[in-house]
Amino acid sequence: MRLQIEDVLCTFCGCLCDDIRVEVDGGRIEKVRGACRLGSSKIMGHSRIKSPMIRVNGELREASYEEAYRKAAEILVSAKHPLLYGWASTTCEALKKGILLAEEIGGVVDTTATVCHGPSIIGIEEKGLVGSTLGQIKNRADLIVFWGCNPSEAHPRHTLRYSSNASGRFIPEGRKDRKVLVIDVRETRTARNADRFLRIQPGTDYEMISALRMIIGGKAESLPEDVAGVSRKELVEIAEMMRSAKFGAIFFGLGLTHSRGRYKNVDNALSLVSELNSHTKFVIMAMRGHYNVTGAGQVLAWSSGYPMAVDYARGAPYYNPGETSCCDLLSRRDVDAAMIIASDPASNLPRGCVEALAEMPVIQIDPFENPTTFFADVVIPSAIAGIEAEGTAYRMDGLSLRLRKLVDTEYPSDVEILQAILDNVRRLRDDN
Amino acid sequence: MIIKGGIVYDPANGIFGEEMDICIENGRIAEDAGGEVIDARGLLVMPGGVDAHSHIAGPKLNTGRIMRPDDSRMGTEPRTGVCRPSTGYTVPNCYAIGYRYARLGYTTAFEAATPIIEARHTHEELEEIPIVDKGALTLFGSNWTVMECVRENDMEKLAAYVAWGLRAARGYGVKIVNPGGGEAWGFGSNVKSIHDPVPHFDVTPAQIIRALAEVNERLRLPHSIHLHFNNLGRPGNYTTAIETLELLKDIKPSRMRQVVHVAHMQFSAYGGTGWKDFESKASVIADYFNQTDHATMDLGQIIFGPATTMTADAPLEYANARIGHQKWSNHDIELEESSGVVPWVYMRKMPVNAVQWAIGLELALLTKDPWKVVMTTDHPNGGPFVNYPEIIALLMSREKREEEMKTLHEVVRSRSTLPSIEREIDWSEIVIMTRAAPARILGLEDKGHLGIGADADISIYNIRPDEIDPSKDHAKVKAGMSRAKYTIKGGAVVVRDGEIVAAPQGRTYWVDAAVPERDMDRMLSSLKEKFERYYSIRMSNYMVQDAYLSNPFVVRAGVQPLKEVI
Amino acid sequence: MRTITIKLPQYHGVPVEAERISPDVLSGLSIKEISEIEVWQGNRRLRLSDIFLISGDPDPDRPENTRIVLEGDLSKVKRIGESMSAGVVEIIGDAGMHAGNSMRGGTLEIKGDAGDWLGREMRGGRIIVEGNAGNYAGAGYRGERCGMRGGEIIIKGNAGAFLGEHLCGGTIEVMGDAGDFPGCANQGGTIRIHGHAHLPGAEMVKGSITAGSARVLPSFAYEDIVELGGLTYKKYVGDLVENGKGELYVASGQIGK
Amino acid sequence: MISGRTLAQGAGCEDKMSRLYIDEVSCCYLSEEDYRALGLSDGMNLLLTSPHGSAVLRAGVDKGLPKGMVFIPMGPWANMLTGTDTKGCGMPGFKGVEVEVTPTDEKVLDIRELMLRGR
Repeated sequence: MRLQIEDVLCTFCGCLCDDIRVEVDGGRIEKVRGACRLGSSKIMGHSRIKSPMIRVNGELREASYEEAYRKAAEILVSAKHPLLYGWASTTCEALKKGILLAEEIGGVVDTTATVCHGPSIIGIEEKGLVGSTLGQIKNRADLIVFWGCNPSEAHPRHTLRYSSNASGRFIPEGRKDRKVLVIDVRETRTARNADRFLRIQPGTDYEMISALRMIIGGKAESLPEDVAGVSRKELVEIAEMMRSAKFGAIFFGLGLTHSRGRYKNVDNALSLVSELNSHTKFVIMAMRGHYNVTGAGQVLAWSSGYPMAVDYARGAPYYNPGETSCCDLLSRRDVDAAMIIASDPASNLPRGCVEALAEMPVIQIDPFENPTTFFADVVIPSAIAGIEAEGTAYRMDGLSLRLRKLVDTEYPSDVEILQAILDNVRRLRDDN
Repeated sequence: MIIKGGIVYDPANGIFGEEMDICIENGRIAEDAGGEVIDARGLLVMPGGVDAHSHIAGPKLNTGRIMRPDDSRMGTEPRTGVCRPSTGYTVPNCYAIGYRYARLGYTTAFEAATPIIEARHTHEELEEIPIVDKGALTLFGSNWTVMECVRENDMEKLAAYVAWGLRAARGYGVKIVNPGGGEAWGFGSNVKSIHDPVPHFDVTPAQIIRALAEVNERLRLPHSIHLHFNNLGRPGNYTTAIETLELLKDIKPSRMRQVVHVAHMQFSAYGGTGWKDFESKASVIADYFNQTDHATMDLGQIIFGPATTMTADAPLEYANARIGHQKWSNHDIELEESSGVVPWVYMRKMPVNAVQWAIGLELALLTKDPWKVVMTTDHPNGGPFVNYPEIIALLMSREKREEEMKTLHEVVRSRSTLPSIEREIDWSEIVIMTRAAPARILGLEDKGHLGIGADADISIYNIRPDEIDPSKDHAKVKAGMSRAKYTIKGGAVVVRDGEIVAAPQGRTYWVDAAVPERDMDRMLSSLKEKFERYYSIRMSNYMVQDAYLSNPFVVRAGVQPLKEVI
Repeated sequence: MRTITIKLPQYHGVPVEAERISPDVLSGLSIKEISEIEVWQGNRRLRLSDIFLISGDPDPDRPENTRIVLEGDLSKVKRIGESMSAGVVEIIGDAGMHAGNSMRGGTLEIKGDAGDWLGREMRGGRIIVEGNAGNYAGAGYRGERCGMRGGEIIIKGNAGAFLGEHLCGGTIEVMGDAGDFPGCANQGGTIRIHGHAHLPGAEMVKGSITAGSARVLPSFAYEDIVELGGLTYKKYVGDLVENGKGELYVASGQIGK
Repeated sequence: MISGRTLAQGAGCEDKMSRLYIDEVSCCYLSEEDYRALGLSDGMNLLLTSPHGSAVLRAGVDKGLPKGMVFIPMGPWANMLTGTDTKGCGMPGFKGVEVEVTPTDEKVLDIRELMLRGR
């Protein structure tokens, strides 16, 4: 029987589009309508890890779920400082279980945010965040600024649903009623569709933002003629574009967080936006990557007080990115085991971290094989959240939405897997 | 379970400090009972505390936590066999909120402001708060649909929307914050008086407030409208307060309760033309409450030291951030609200803060009827709720107030009437202000008292009311109220000797109000268009699902069964 | 003076947290009692002697008369000398993160390199590092408005990024280079960097920074050439984005280059 | 060198063992000017060396790039070149890594060979 499911959530990027139509036939997804290339590729699915596996004499061998849970629990219980990493591509419910597990075993919970918008969060700790929901921008913003981000490739439906090309109450004509400014080091697809593109030198974002703050603050005359290769005149024009908007919105990406300056770039941008509010209305938002990286931060914050990189080793949460964050913990060999869930650090972290993963026991929970599987000692295949399991996810603007279950599966959900590992951990503890 | 020999205060049932036994059966107060006996001989016994206005869950709480790791590192407690770890002082994590309320002897706390579209998040956090019963008020004051119904003077449609909104948010009551201001803030402005039209919507705050009050009564909701005034936090705003209250005088309540509950009155009892001549107008406000019967208030008492201000009054937070050179978070919520979060420190030697401190106490002491005044700090705006024992001690002891005033800026003496107030609140009045009144104001029939059939939510303190004089022994009062000897929640002991011994899941209250089907249909067809054109999510993904309330308690209201939607 | 020697044999495990290694805690204890103080290795609670070899003068004394000598590679031992108010802690080797956290007095000497967060939220006393220091030396905790408020940190090698972030008082001297953003959001205090600094004094409102060379933010205003200790410096004032009155002295450098 | 997301990288990133993903993330994009200056043509490979490591990638053109900058879609190849220093804030330097680029006859490793190289 063919079944059409409306208003499905797309579990790819932080846009968390909730208007996808999916056709299901005989328990299989046959067609995806309305999603972008990234989303439909994910929802349509592909080959899965077939069975749990445990590494024996260097080779992964098939095992039962019970064996895999027990082995995972043994690894975690014997570790002095285990890392529980990932969480951005699964449900909030899974992370809740994960936090309970971390409390129980005295581990570190870190999310992919620390190598993504972690610096943005540290910036927010310095300045706060002047933001809004995406619908507010859709209805009101007559200036959209993309700074160090490329939604055309990373968030393909963003412009249509929420930003430059969307229409809204006070912006009835959509793109015609808005100006789009792109600031980047390279001319991306997004830049080619902008009204104005400002190319800057790599690593000079901070200075650009300081210069714009000077102009907005009425101190343009104190600026040098040239700021890191951009003329003062051009910067004055850009600042004027911002100040004369009725409602401006800056979306920023990893161009700010990955480059020199790290969180200080974001920190400065947050101040720029805060100050623009003395003249007009302005908001700013991080273009979050994984569909639930925002939710992972939310769950951790209400559970521990901190949004990422939380160390439970001593029973109470301790937080300090740079010390308790994944990349640092691995490269310094400060952890002695890792449980990786719904992410692929082997592909996404610098080589030095991957080498550390290779040296320690690794548990992988994921629906799909990926390069992290090469280093895993226990592999536990899971149901795909948002397709085979329900749960909660948070969009990049902090809106929480409920993921639907579209098809049945034989695979256990991340929540069930984590509960089973937790049960095994408790059993091992009781035995000792 | 039987609690034996306590000195019981249950003013709702006319019991003012009598030695008596209390029996508990199946989580409720009963005529008689067997089982465990708790020896409370000579100890102060009262219903569990009820917080009618506190910010304990939702996006703005997490915004506060995320922007304040400096706060989260305060008050850290590792996990125990019973408790999960606690962190934070002004913005505690969810677990700490539950444990700390329970330690104070509180068993119920209501979150004061949630936008409908973000209610799912609020419930996710409420679910994580252990022990206490809870609920969340729903924001309606800058909502496009509300303003359009008001403009069209279509009260039937507005009632349908409010009923639907409460259901969508699994909300408990109608919260109005700086009505119209949240929309104006969408383009960076604000409304300046209750008669200042909201840009693009052609309605005034006065019209919004009055219409929502009328609809609130039409729907016979358990709680009245819950109002955060326009111009809150600004010098001279007491006139806005009185003008707004006058607006609602002739509305007939549909239940035995007030027509309007005023949130954190302290922040709206300001005189002066600016911060330089800032002064208390608490006595004028208290006089107004003494002469009328349609309104109740909670204090919003400030506590010296760190706070985190968080409110749907976004323009106010912008102003706070500028005045205090503080970090500032703002969050505009499409079609519904705006909001902000700003860290704060109240300082004893700061003239404005000293006067603010006095205003809260003046309001409590000058308002004659304790049933009209609920004790709050508007947690964490005026300071964290863990300081309630400090306020209790201040209200009960003039000597303590005098001692405190000596440490404050001297303007506290010239710009408030506090130094001349002799009144010392007694235990019965404290129980009313922290239990009986908030329960009655919220319309929680089984809470705030110890009559047969009431929820067995009880607090027992290591205070012997027959032996101590709160006026002199205020330090003992504060210490005793800070760590309940026992807190009993739904018949189970959750705190013993100030320590958490059990952490059961509390209930979440929400109101399901019925409206005529034709009104609902009419409202939904226009709402659907809003989703098609303006919202950034689909209507079918909007409503909070049942999965987010593991232990719901539904209060029915309205006129006829609500048509099942979605 | 009482000397207590704590040796760390070869160590490769997860980091050890040893905030109790401080004259304030150890001075009044016998060697046996010192052996039994609690340290944490990841999630394991251990006695000091489970990891370290302890020897030294047996008789308890006052903190100001106590010298703790740590030997070995202590780069994985965190929080040494936390909150110390008096006495001497000498680390013959590298020190782990957070050495001298919230220090109030006394002297902390590190003969090797120091990890990140050296002297975080320091209030007083003196820290001398013979080698390099990591990131955030003399800074504050995340989200706090104030870092170091008093005392002195001397780094003979290079310093990492975010040196003296949110500095509110005290002095930091770096003989080599500093990493990115030294002295950002300063509200007071003094930083002297003999080598190069990248974007010093961002958002500073008060205090002073001296650098051998620097890339200077466009939001600093050049004032004049001044002479300090026999050398000439360009004097800038900023950070103007915060209407700051901080002073930045650069021996040679230019705006935006 | 800067690394970042591309459509093809994104579409493949839930299927890391697919040709689509691997082909995309093992490609190094240069400006037209640099591409020509190095005498590159279709199917030629580049050896990239940074202070942190080296890798062989296929060469491609991105017209949006300025001279002197290369772009590699985020993934295992780009990460062979990035360092682990996070400057104390958790984030390694994925963008702005200095690399040396030379044409090479060496072939691009398959993903397993790349990941397990030296093990």
